[in-house]
Amino acid sequence: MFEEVGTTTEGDIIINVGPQHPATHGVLHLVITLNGETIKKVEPHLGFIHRSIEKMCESLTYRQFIYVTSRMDYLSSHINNHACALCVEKGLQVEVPPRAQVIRVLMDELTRIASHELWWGAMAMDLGAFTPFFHAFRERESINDIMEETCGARLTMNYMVPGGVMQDLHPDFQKRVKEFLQLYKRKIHEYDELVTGNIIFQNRMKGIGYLSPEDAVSYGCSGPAARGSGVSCDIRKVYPYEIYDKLEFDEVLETAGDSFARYMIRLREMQQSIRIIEQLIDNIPDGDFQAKTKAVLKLPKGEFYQRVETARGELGVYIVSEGGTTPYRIKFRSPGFSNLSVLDHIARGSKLGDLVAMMGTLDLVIPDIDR
Amino acid sequence: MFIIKYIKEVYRGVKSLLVGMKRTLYYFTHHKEIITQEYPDNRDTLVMAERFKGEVVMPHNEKNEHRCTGCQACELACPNGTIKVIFKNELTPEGKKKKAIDKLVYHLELCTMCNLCVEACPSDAIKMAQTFEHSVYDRSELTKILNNPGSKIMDGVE
Amino acid sequence: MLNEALKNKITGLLPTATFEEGGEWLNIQIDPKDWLPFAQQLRNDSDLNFDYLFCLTCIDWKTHLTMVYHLSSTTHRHNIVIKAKLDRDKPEIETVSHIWRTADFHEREVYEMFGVHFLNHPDLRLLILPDGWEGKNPLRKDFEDPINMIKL
Amino acid sequence: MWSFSHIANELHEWLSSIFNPTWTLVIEMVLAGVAVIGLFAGLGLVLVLMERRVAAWIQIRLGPNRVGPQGLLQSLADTLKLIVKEGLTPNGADKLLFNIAPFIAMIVAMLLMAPIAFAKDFQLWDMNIGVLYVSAVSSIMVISILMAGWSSNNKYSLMGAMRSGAQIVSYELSAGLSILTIVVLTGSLQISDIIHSQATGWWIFKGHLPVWIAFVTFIIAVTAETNRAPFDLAEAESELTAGFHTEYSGMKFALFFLAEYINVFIVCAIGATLFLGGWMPFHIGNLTDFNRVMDYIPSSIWFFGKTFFMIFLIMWFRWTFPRLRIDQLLNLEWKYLLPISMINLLLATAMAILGWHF
Repeated sequence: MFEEVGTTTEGDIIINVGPQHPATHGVLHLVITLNGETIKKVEPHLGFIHRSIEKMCESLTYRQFIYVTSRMDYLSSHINNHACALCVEKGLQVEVPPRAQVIRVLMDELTRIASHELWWGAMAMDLGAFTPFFHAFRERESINDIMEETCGARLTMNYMVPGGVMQDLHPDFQKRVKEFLQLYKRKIHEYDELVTGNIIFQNRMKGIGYLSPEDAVSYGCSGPAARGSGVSCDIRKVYPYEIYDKLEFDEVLETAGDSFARYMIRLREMQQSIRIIEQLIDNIPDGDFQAKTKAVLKLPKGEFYQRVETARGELGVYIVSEGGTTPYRIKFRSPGFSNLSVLDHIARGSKLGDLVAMMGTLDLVIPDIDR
Repeated sequence: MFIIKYIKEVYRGVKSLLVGMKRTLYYFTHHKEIITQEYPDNRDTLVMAERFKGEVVMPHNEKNEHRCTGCQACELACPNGTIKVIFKNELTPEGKKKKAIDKLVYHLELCTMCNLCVEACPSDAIKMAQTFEHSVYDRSELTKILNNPGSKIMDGVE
Repeated sequence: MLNEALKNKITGLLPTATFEEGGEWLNIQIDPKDWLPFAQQLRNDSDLNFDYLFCLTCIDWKTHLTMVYHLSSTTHRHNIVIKAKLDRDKPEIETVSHIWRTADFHEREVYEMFGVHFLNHPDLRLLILPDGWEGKNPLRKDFEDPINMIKL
Repeated sequence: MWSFSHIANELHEWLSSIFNPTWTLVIEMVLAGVAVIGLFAGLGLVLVLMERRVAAWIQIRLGPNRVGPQGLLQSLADTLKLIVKEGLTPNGADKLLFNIAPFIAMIVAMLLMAPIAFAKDFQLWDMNIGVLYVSAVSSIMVISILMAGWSSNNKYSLMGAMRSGAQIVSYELSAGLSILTIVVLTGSLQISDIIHSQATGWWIFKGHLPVWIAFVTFIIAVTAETNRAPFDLAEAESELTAGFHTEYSGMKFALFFLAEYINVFIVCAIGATLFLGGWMPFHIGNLTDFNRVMDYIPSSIWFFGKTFFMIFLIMWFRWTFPRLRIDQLLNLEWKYLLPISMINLLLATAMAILGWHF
């Protein structure tokens, strides 16, 4: 970024990866300068699906704007909604009933597993192995079924409302989650057999895309991308929200800083999510699933910031209120945007095939970057 | 020693590949693991989750009566302007003029199935249906009128 | 460090800074001219060590613009919010993209959405908007787009 | 009874009784040509369907099941679609090379069909340099890929073609050396000699360690040579969208597609011939009763069974492994396969001289 822009020498090829390209999982446009197979520069061009969600939210009320945030990072839509609900609750000073808190955390962790499952399949597909994609979808499908049963939708649920959750849990919820846990435990070793242990896969991932801890912090990386470099940044541990401070789970850290470390972080994070679900699934307290709130919500004048840990990293919701029924300004600090900015730094000097692997391990979701 | 390291490397690599091949062979030979749902063929047996949000409908009873009072709560709650309530004046049996809904227009093409209108409704007049095959040949078919023609409000619903 | 201690420390570094009460984090209002040296002090002072710029945005207050920087420290785990008031007609502020690299992309986003010019930014081009975008900055309050914006 | 050689002999006698020898030869040649083209089309359809089925079952799916009974006509429908599609030529492309390239790929695949023994005494051309001919002609394939990549005027295509060139040229070496292992043991380049030398047992059984190593090397090398995953760098779709055939559409694309599958069939047929005895039935030493039972199975079934087993192996690889990177691909060849197969060739030579094999 800090060299002169356009320092191409003779023999360099400039290719456009995207906006329609199989490896970008959406409409990301990368302009890549190549010398043979070696990458000299990666320059992202964004905005192909920018919907200006921040502007849209300025005209929606505090109840209405939550649903739009499902469309940012559609793979962890529950966690996005959760962040918004928490931020509004912070302004309203509402006490969320314990049952709602547990339900929210359960849903968050299920979403996190589902998101990592999809990432795992897509990651393997980026490297040319198609089979893991379908195997990952088998487990993800059962999470989606659970979501559909309780929330009424599979991807963009809009289940969180300020003060709790929209509906109570479905009576079958506990049974279905336990079935899922059994399925997951029966199949988890296949992940190692098919992909993790594979010599080709390990050679493709190890030592690729090294990101030092200092750079990770400086580039604003968060989530697995930063934890792969050994930066402790799990918001659930560092700035706990909801009931995460009462739960037993470990912050997963790797020190290698390469693509394989980021890969292992996500696989191990799924185990921690399973651990959280196992702690909570039999201990859902009785009571209300929603706190009593006014029909029309008005936040007091002021600024409210809420950070949560999504499947991709730190999501920040920054609401500036003028005391009305709609936010005056709202800003979403999306994890993907910062994680993308590091791509040029780590990709320089590696091969074209590595770029695909690095993009896979950064787990870019384009609507999250473009918002 | 170099040569032993080299052979060990090859052995480990080949072993990891064989482990993966064993796993795929298992799935190749075990067809009961297949998870494909043959969707258009299983339409008769397909059961949607009872809370699935497909589209907004207004249930009517057998006397062609609905529960909608026309309070516009759903219209206000909707983030996209999906619902529009159109009023008419109706004469009550006592001869008084009373405001009642003429049409409850619902634009399915704008709806994001966020369930906020159903939550907002104070008289449980609308609910989510479990349909999902919404494709039509003309966009105008997606604009629906939720109340049946000639329907009235149910007695006792205020 | 707690908010009170941070307040004392920062008053020592930049006497002209004013503090806003309320909110969970310490809000510091500074003059845009002081921003670059102040930022370097925040980043390099071992007691403060604000190495993580987790949010950078701008607010259009119709009379002026306010740049908002949310800073955090990964070693001391404390957070502050820096605000700088900018002139709405000619908004200019020094870039911090060489202190916190993440500011590079965020400043480019603010540049096109609010029209803030970041002085000495290495690569201040449009990032999200299409090339050759002319007209107003989309996130300003007076932005109107009759074709693509649907008013309810 | 139902073996190809039997039918061919019947046909030959019947034709000879009607026409004079010259016309018989001409008609037989025409028939052979038609049969080869028919075989091409048939093999293409069968292999595409097989690939999709194998992929589906490995990926816990059902696979094609809409067109025809059990989806058997799916690849026919696909072919029909590809035939009626427009074959576009990009504006900046070198039109001549662009249009010729798929035909060269096809011609190479057709040429390779000549020395393959499909059944007992059923071979188009049993030349004395059969194996050498196969490895020589199959390297022409790279020219068509380079032509396609260069003439498309597309950077993805060019990169795919260059990758493919480096890859095919390198892997030709270890494929050749592993073929040479069998040639050393047999003492002949002629396909029929190689098959007859396996009458007492296939080389994979009686050749001990050198042949096993050669077999593994051969499979890896031919997988790379035919540009199949995990060595499909020439068309690596997550990196280069589709590599050298990015700009091709319609029937020209289909020809590349078909040529790829035919090449897979041919290299598997060569592998089956060299290591698994071609059409030679499975014989165990002096168990005459057992051997006689085996002889009842027609030789064509033996040949196609072995070939399809090899094809399944290659498909199995494709749907299990991730793709290699270009430098790792070349490392694998030059640092692992080539030294191993060279040492292996020495071993095989020693074994052949000392007569250690059965």
